[in-house]
Amino acid sequence: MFNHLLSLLIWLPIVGAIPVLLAGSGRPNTARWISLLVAVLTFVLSLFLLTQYNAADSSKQLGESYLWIASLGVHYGLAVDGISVALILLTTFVGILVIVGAWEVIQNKPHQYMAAMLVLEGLMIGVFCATDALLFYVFFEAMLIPMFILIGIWGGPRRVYATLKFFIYTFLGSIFMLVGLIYLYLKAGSFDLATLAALPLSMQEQTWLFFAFLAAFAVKVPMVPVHTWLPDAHVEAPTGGSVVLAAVMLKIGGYGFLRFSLPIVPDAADAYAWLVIGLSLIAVVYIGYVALVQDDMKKLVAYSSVAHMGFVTLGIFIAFMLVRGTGNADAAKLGMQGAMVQMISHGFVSGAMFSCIGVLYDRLHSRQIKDYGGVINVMPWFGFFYVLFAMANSGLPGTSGFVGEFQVILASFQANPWIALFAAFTLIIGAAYTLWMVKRVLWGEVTNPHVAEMKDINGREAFVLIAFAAAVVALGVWPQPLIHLMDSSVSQLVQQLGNHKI
Amino acid sequence: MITLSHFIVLGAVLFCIAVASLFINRKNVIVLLMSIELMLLAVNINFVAFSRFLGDVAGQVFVFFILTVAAAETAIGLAILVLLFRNRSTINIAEIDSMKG
Amino acid sequence: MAISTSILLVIALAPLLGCLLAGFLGKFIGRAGAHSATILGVAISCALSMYVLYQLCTGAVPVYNQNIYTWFEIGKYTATVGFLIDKLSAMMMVVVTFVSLLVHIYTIGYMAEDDGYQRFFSYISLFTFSMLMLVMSNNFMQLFFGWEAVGLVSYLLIGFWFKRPTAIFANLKAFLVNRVGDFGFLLGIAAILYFLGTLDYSTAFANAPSLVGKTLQITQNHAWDAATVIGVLLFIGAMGKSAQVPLHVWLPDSMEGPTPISALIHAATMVTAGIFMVARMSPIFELSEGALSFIMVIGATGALFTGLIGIVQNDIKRVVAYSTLSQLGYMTVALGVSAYAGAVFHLMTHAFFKALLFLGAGSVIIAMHHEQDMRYMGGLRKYMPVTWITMWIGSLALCGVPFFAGFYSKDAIIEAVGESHRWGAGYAYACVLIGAFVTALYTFRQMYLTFHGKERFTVVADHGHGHGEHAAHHDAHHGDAHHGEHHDDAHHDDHGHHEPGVLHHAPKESPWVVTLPLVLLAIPSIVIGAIGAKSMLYSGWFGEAIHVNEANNVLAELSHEFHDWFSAALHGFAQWPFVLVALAFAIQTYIYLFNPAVADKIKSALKPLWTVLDRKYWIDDVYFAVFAKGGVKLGRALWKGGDAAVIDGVLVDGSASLVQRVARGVRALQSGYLYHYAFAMILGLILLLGGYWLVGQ
Amino acid sequence: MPNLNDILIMLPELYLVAAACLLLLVDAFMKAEQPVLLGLNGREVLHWTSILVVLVAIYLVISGQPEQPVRAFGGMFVRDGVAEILKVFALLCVALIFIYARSYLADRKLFVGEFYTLMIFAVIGVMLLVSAGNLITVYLGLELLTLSSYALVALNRDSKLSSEAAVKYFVLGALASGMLLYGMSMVYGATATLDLATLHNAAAHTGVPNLLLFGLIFMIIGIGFKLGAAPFHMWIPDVYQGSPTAVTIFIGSAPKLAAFGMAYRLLESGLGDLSAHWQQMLAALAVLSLAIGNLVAIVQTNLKRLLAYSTISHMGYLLLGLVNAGPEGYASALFYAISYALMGTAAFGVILALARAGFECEEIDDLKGLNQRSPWMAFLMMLVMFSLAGVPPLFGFFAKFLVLQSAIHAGMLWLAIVGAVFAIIGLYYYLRVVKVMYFDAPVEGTELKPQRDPAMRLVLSLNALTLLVLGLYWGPLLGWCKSVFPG
Repeated sequence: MFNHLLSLLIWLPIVGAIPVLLAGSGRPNTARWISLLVAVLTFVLSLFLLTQYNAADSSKQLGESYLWIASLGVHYGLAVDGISVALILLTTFVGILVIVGAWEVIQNKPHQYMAAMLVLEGLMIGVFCATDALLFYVFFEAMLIPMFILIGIWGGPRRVYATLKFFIYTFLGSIFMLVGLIYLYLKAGSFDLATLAALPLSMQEQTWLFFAFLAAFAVKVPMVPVHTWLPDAHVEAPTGGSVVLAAVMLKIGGYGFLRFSLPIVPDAADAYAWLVIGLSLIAVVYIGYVALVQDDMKKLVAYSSVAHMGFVTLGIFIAFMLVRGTGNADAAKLGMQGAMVQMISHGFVSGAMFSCIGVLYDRLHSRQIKDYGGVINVMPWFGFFYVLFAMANSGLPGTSGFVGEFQVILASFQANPWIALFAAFTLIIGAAYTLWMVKRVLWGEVTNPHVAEMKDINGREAFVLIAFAAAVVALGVWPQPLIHLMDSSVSQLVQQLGNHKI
Repeated sequence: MITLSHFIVLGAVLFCIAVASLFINRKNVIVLLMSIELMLLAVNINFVAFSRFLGDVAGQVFVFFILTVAAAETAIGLAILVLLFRNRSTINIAEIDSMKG
Repeated sequence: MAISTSILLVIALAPLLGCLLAGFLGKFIGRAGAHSATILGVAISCALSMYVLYQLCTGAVPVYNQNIYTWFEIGKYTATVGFLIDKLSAMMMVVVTFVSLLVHIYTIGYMAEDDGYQRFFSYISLFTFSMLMLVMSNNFMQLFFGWEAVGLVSYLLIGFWFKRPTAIFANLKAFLVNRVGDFGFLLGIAAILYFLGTLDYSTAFANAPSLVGKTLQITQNHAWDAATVIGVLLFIGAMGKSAQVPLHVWLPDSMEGPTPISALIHAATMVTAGIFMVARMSPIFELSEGALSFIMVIGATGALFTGLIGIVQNDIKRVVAYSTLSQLGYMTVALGVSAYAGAVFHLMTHAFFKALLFLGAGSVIIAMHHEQDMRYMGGLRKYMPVTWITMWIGSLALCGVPFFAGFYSKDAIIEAVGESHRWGAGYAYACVLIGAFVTALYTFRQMYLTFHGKERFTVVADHGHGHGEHAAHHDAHHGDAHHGEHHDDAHHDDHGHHEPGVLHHAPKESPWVVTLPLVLLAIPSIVIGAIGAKSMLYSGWFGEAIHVNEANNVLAELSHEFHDWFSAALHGFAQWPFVLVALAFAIQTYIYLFNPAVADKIKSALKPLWTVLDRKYWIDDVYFAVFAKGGVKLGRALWKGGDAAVIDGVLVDGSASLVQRVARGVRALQSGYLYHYAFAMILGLILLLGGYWLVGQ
Repeated sequence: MPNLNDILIMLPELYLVAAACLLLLVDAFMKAEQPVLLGLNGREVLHWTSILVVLVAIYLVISGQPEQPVRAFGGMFVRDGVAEILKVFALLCVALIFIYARSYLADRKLFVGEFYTLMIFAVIGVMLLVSAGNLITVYLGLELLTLSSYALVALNRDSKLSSEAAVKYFVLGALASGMLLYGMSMVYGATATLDLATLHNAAAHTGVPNLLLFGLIFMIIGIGFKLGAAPFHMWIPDVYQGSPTAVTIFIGSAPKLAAFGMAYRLLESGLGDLSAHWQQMLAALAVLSLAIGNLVAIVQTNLKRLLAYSTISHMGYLLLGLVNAGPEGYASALFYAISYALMGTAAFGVILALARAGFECEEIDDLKGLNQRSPWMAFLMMLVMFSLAGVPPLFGFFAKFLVLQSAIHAGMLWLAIVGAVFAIIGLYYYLRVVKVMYFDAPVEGTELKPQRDPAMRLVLSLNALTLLVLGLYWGPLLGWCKSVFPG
C-alpha cells in the first residue's frame, strides 16, 4: 500500500466522488456521509506520510513513476519532500473540515458540492506530489474546474462574474507557463522537474521563462497587481469554497515558485528578485490599506490573504538576496522556512476566518460588517474563536500567524533593513484592519434585531472551529515539528539557489 | 503565333471575370451558377493548354472529370435554387441575409 | 543546588491553568469556582516566586538560565522557550504575582455583580501568565511573545465591557498604538539577530561588545551605529508598552477597563514591561550614548508634560492614569541616565503605590455607584475611612514624601539625573524637578476633591415616586441594559447614563475583599523603599542582571552620599523635590479646603493653557485625524483608485470590454451577404498573393 | 491495368459504394412505416443496417491495412497509415452521427433513407480524398464530399434557413473548388504531372518556379475553405446554423478530418519541398482564424453559431500543427483533427439529444438550468466544453498542447503565444455555456430532458467520457498518430 501511497491519496478522493455523485440529490445524507468517510480516509492515509517520510533525507521520497505518454517520454511521476508532505497534510485536514462545514449548510444539490470538493482535494494533492511538469500542469489547471463549479453554483449574487474572473485570470497566467514548459521540454526532452532543474539555460531564456512562471504563480498566490480576482472570488464563493481557496489553492502559487522558478531559472529569479520582493512589500502595505476600508468581511479577509501571501513570496525571494548577496545560507533558510510556515499557517488561519464568516453568514445571510455589531452578546463561544483567529490573522505570537511572519522579517533584516521595515508594517496595518473588523462585528451593543436572534455555534460548527483553533495554537506554540519536517528539503532548495546556470 | 501564354492569359481573364461576377453580381443566383460554370471552363482551358504544350494527356483527362462533376454540381445547384425559391419566393441574393453576425 | 525547573514551570503555568478553568469551564464551575481556581493559581505562583526570590537573595542558588524546548531551529538560528531567573526577573515575578494576587482578591468585590465575572478572572490570570512569560524569558522571541500576549490581554480587558463604544474604541486604540511600538521592537530583535546572530539573551549580551564600531548601512553613503539602531528600535517597543511620549495616547483611554485591571495592567505591571526590558538589555543599551540620550529625553518629556495634563482631569481614574504616565517617564529617565537599578526600584515601589491608588480609586468608584467624576464627590473620608487613609499613604508615596516608598526611588532618580552629564541631562533634570511639583499638584487636588471638602453629590432614595423624570430615565436605562435584574450599584457599564451627582444609596466603605488589598498594598507603599533602597539602588543587588559601564554609573556616585534609609529620608526634607511638594501641598490645601472658587478663577485666567492641557496637546486629535481617518482615506483611495479603477477597471474589465468591442466589430464583417463572403475569399487570395509578392521582393 | 490487388486495396471504398447503392434500393422498396424485421419498421431497419455498414467498413479499413503504404490504380489511390487513421475516425463519426441523429430526424420528419445514403456517399468522398495519390482523386473525393454535403444541408426542404445555408455553401464551395482547380492547373503546368508522388519529385527537381507557387496559393485557398480557416471561413457560421443539427454535426466532424487529409496530401505528399513557402501562409491563416474564431464566438447567442466560430478557431490551432511541416507537426495536427472530430460530435450530440419537435435547443439560453433538469447531460456537455476550451485533464488540452509544441518546435514561438492568448479569450465563451447550464435557473415550463433513446444516451455518454479517458491516457493514440508519419 505504501508503494502507492501518493497515488492512493490523489485518487481516493477523486474516485470517492463517484459514489457521492451517484447518491444523487435524492439521498443527500448518503452523499454527505460517503464524502465524509472519503475525506476522513484520505486524512488518515495522509497521516501515514508522517511515518513513511524520512525527514532527515532531503531527497524526494515515496516516488512512483510510470511512463504516461511513451512517445513524449512524459511520466506519471509522483514523489514528495517535506514541503509537499506539509501541504498535503494541510489539504487533507482542510478537506474534512469543509465537508463538515458544509453539512447542512448546502441544501442545493449537496452531492454535487461534496463531489466537487473531493475532486478538488485529490487534484490539489496531485499538484503537491507531481514531479513531472506536465502532470503538475494538468493538476494545476484541472483544479479550476471544480472550483469554478463550486463558486458558480453555490456562490453569492455576483457569482458568475466572480467565477469567470477567477477562471480566466488563473488560466491567463498559467497558459504562459505552459508555453514556457513546452519550450523547456523541447530543450531538455523531458518534463521531469529534476532534469529541468539541471538544464543549462542562457540568461535570456531564463528571463523569459521566469516571467512565464511568474505569470502563472503570481496570479495564483496572488501577488499585486494580479490579485483582484481573489476578493471577488472569495466574496461570492460558498464558505467551503473560500476555505479551500484560501487555505490550499493560494499555496499552490507559492509552491510553484519553489518547484519551478527557483530551481529551473535561478539566475533570472535572482536578477528579478527585487521585483518580486517589491511586489510583496506592496502587497503588505498597499493591500493592508485596502483591506482596512472593506465593508464586506470576506473581502476584507481576502485582501488580508493577499497581504499575508506577500510574506510567502517575500520569504522565498529574499533567500536569493541572502544566498547570492550575503552568502548567508542559514538566513536564507530562515526566510524560506518562514515562507513555508506562513503558507501552512495562513492555510489554518484564513480557513478559520472564512469558516467564522460562514457561521455568521448562515445566520444572517449578510457579510456586510455594518449589519453586525455586538455579536459577542449573543454568541460568546463564537466570539472566542473569532477573536482567536483574528489575533492569529494579525500575527499574535502564540498563534501560527506569528511564526512565519517573524521568521521572514528576521531574515529580511539580514538582507536589507528597509525590506524588514516595510514587511514589519504588517504588525500595525494587519492588526488595524483585522481588529477594526472585530470591533465592528463582535463588540458593541446589538443594534440589528436579527443579530439578537442569532444562536451560538452548534456542535458541528464547533468541531470545525476547534480543529482550526487547535492547529493554529499548536503551530504557534511549537512550530519546530513542522520546521523539522521541511528542514532538509528547504536546505536543499537553498543550496540549489546558489547554483548558477550560466 | 499563339503561345501558351495566350491561353494562360485567356484562362486567367475568364477566371477573373467569373470570380468578379461572383461578388459584383448582387441580383440573381442563376448568374452565380453561370459564373461558376465559367470559372470551371477557365480552368479547363488552362488544363487543355498545358496538356497540349507539355505533351501530357493527363490534363485532358482531368478536364473530362471536371466537366462531369460540373454537370453534377449544376444539377445540385439548380435543385437548391428551386428549394430557395420555394421557401423564400426570391432568388435575389441581396435578400438572402437572414443569417449573419 | 539550583532553582528547580518544575517550580518555574508551575509558577508560569498555574495562572494559565486557572485561566483555562475559569474561561472554558466558567459556566460549569460557577463564580466561586472561577475565582477560587484563578486565585489559587496565582497564589501558588506568588508563593513560589517569593521562594525563588528568597533562594536567590540568600545566594543559595545560582542564576537559572535554561531552555525548556526548542521553538524552531533553522541552521544556526534557533529560537527557544526558556527561563532566565536572576534577581531582576525574580523581583519582577514577585511584584507581578503579588499585585496580581491582590487584584484577584479585590476583583471578587469589585466585579461581584458583573455578568462577565468568570471571564474577568480568566483574563487576569491569562495576563499573569503572559507577564510571567515576559519577565522570565531568556530570549527575545519569548520576550516578544509575552510582550504581545500582555498586549492581547490588555486589549481584551480594556474592552471588557464590550457594549460601551468608548471601551471598544479604547481597546482598539491601545492595541494599535502598542503595535506601533512592537513594530520597532520586532525590528530591534531582527537587528539583534543580524548583528549578534542569536536570539538568546546570554549569548547576545556576551557578544554585545562586538557591536562597537559596527554600522548599519541605511543609504548608499550613510550608516548608523549598530548599537544605537538596536537601542532605539528596542526602545520604540518600550515606548509603546510603557506609554512613552509620543505613543502614550492609549493609556488614559485604557481607563475604560474595569478598575482592577487599571491597577494591575495599566499601572503596576504591564506598562512597566518596557522599563524592565530596557533594564534587562542594559548590556546593549550601555553601548550607545545616543540611544540612552534619546531615552532620557523621551522619558523626561513624558514625566513633565503628561503630569501637567493630570492637573486638569476630573475623572478620578484618569488622574491616576496621567500620574502613571508621568511616573513611567521618571523610570525612563532613570534608564536614560544608566540608573537602571533606580528605574527598576521605582518600578517596584510604583507598582505597589500605584496599584494602591488605582484600587483605592476603584473602591471610591464602587462607593459612588460608578460615578468617576471627582466634581461630584467630596467629603468621602467619613464614609470610607480605610480607603481614605490607604489612598493618602499611596499619594504621599507617589509624591515622594520622605520615608514613604516613593521617596527613595524617585529621589534617587532625580539626583541621578542631576549627576548625569549625558546630552540632554539638563533638560531632563528640569523636567523631573518640575515634574515633582506637578505630581504633588494633581495628587493633592485629587485627594481633596475626593475625600475632603463639601459633599457635592446628593443621595436620592431609590423608590423614586415623585421623581418622575428620574424614574423614567431609570427605567429606560434598565430596559436597555442587559442585566436589568441587577441593582444600581452593579452598573459598571453605564456611568454615562447616570444623572451626575445623584446617588441612590449613601456611599459606604467597600467590603473586606476590597479593603484588604488596599491595606496589603499600603504596607509596602510605606516600607518597601526603606527596605530596598540601599541594597537595590546602591549595592549592586541585581548583580550581573544589570550592566552599567563604569563611566556611566551615576548611582555609584550617589552611593557615596547614601548611608542609611533614615538619614537619607531626613536629608530628603531639605531637598528641592520636597520643597516643591510642600509648596504644592500648601497651594492645593488653600484652594480646595479653604477657597474652592480660586480653582475656577485660575482656570479662567489661564484659559488658553487650560485648553492646551484639556485637549492633551491635541496629540490624540492629530493622531486620529492623520492615522485613523487618514489611513481610512488612503485605503479608500487606494482601493477605489488602484484596485477598482486601474487594475479592475482598466486592465481586467477594460480589456474584457475591449475584446467585446473588437468582437462586435469583427462580427459585423459577417454581413450575411453572399457577395461579401465571396469578396472575403478574394481578399484572402489577394492577401496571400500580396504576401508572397512581398516576400519575393 | 487495374488488377484484383488494386480492388482489394480499395475494398473499403468499393464496399461502401456498393452498400450505399444497396441501401438506396432497400429504402426505395421497403415500407417505411411497417414492421419489416424483428418488429422494427423499415426506417429502423435502414438505420441499423447503415450503422452496421459503417462498422463493417471500419473493420475492412483496419483489417486490410497493409504494413507498408501501397498504391493502386496507377498511383491514383494510396493506402497508408494516415489514410487509415482518418478513415477510421471519419467512419466512426458517421456511425456516431447515425446513432445521435435518429430521434432528431424522426421528430422533424427527416428520418428518410436519403440521409443515410448521402452520409455514406459523403464519407466515401472523405475516404477518397484522404487516400488520394493524384490531383484528380483529390478533386473527385472533394467533390463527392461537398456535393453530398450540399444536399444534406438542404435536407430539410421546408426550412428557409436550410435553403439559404445551402445556397451560400454551394456558391462559396464552388468558388473554392474553382480556385483549387485553378491552382491545380498551374501546378500541372509547372510540373507536367498530376500524380502527387511525381509532383513531389518534380518540385524537387525544377526548383520553385513562380507558376508553381502561384498554383500553391490557389490550392491553399481550397484547403483553407475546406478547413474553414479565416478568411475562407465565412460559410461556416451560416451553414452550421442553417443546417439541420443532424447535418451540422456531420459537417463539423468528418470533413475536418478530410480537410486535414487533403492538406496533408497536397502540401506534404505533393508540395512538401515548398514547405518554407506554405508554412508562412498557413501561419497567417492560423492567426486570422484564431482571432476571428475566438473573438466573434464571444458575442454569439446561438449555440450552433458559437460552435461554428469555435470550429474556426480550432482550425487555427490545427494549422499551428501543420506549420511545423515535419512528422511531429503532422502528428499533432492529426491528433488535433481527431480530438476536434470527437469533441464536435459530442457537442452536437448533446444538442441533438436535447432537441425536440419544435425545440431546436440551439440558443445558448436554451440550456439554462440543464444541471437542474438533466445533470448527466449537463455533465457531458461540461466535459465537452472544457475539452474544447483546452482545460486539462481533458482531451482537448493535450491536443492544444501538442500543436503549441509543434509550433514552438518549428521556431514559431510567437505563433504559439498568439495561440495561447486566444485560448484565453476562447475560454470565455465555453465557460459561458457551462455557466448557463450550471449557474442559471431553468426556464419555467421547459422540459429539457434528453431523448429516450438508450442507444444514443449510452453512446453519447461514451463519446463524452472518452474525452476524459483520452485526456488521462492519450499516449497510445498519439503513438498511433506519430507512427504513421515516418520521420
